[in-house]
Amino acid sequence: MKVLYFAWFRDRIGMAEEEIDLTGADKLTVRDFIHDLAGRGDGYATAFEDMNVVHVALDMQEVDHDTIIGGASEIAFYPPFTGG
Amino acid sequence: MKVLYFAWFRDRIGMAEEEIDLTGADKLTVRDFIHDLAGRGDGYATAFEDMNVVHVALDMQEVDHDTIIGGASEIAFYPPFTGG
Amino acid sequence: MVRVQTEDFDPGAELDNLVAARTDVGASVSFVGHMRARNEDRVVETMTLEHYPGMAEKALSEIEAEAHKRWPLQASTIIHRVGPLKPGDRIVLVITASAHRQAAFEAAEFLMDWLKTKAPFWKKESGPEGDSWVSSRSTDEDAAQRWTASGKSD
Amino acid sequence: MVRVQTEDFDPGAELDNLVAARTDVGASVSFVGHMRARNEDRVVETMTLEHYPGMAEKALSEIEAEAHKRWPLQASTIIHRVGPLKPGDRIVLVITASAHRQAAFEAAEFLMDWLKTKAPFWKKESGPEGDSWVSSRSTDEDAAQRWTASGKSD
Repeated sequence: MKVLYFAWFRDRIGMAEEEIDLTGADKLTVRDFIHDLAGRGDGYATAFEDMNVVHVALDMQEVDHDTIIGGASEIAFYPPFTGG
Repeated sequence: MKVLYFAWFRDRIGMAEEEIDLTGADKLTVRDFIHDLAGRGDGYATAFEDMNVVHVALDMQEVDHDTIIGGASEIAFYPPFTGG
Repeated sequence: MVRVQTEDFDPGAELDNLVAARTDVGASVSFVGHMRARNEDRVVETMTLEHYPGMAEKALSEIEAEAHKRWPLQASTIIHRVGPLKPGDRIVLVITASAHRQAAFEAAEFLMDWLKTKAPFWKKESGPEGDSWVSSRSTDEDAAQRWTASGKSD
Repeated sequence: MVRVQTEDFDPGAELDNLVAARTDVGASVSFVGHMRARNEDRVVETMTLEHYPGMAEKALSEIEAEAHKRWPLQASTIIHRVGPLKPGDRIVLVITASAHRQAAFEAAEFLMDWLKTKAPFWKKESGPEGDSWVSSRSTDEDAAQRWTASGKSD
């Protein structure tokens, strides 16, 4: 699955996107996946330390942390929007 | 005093402005003056038949019918505003 | 800045004039009133805007000053055309500039509401059924009223 | 019409594009967001707008469609710039066109409120004290909330 990081997620993790092989995505929630990611290193841990500001989109549709990843081909992590 | 007529006041009275000599303006209300004008002919009578839509400005300041004309040098009659 | 004129105006150029070389404006709202070919069920071929010269400019300046008293505006523009207009023509322009969008939006709405009910302009419509002076609308009165007493701005 | 672009836009030309050759538009509201040299107490030399390509356009189109569902709009435009911007630069443009002014004003406010909270754009400010990502504002959340449930539009 393609994993995208925006704004300070990208800064902290140190890359804009990566490819991660997911197994059991039909049972894995966004929250489970965040826990897996947070264990990948210091940058990830810092990026995901405050779950209140971790926003997630599956295939460009915003979802909450309880959503099952399922067949999504792209997941994106980003802080609250500040455009306009 | 310079008397101005706008919109359908001008159409009904048949002129945009006229000069009228006022005596006793320090005691004359706008309402009194309207009654005088209404007696000047059919056009005037038609223009002033519905007092609810007779709006008045003295020296470019909107006033109500009870206002004393006093030292004003210009009086204007017009219907409700419809600009914008 | 307030202007009453027969010529057309350029909304983009007026906005540029207002905000050019400023770096304290965060939001601008430009309202343009356009002439429609139909008003309610009437076909309108020409609309003629009449005004009371002198009082019109004075009323617009007072309305503009009132907006600046109520909202933190950095600048504003009011332009009202007079004379004969055709469908599609621009009639009126209001621009408000502020640090934040809420003030800009509210002040622009306020300017339009008050301009419609407190500035000496009158519209005459001409169409296939002849000429007629436009009646004032109670909805415009209601819109103007909301800015007094317990209005939205409080 | 929705666009995300690095280039500047011309508010007057965009308004012309929207209303040209139409005679059913009576009111247009154009909102422009401008970059300020100061945000709260910080000096900002450069503001960099980042977006999620694809999702940004999708979100803006959905927000625009929602506005057309809620108000009788004849046309609308949303343009959001991305990339580095300098003080005074234009950031975002929203135009709404309707027969009457109330729909145009409300829809423009709605588009800005939702765009700020529901479209994937992020601002980074750079100044003498370094770079920092702009925090979301609770006032923007509140502004967006008023359009749901018992909002102003009901």
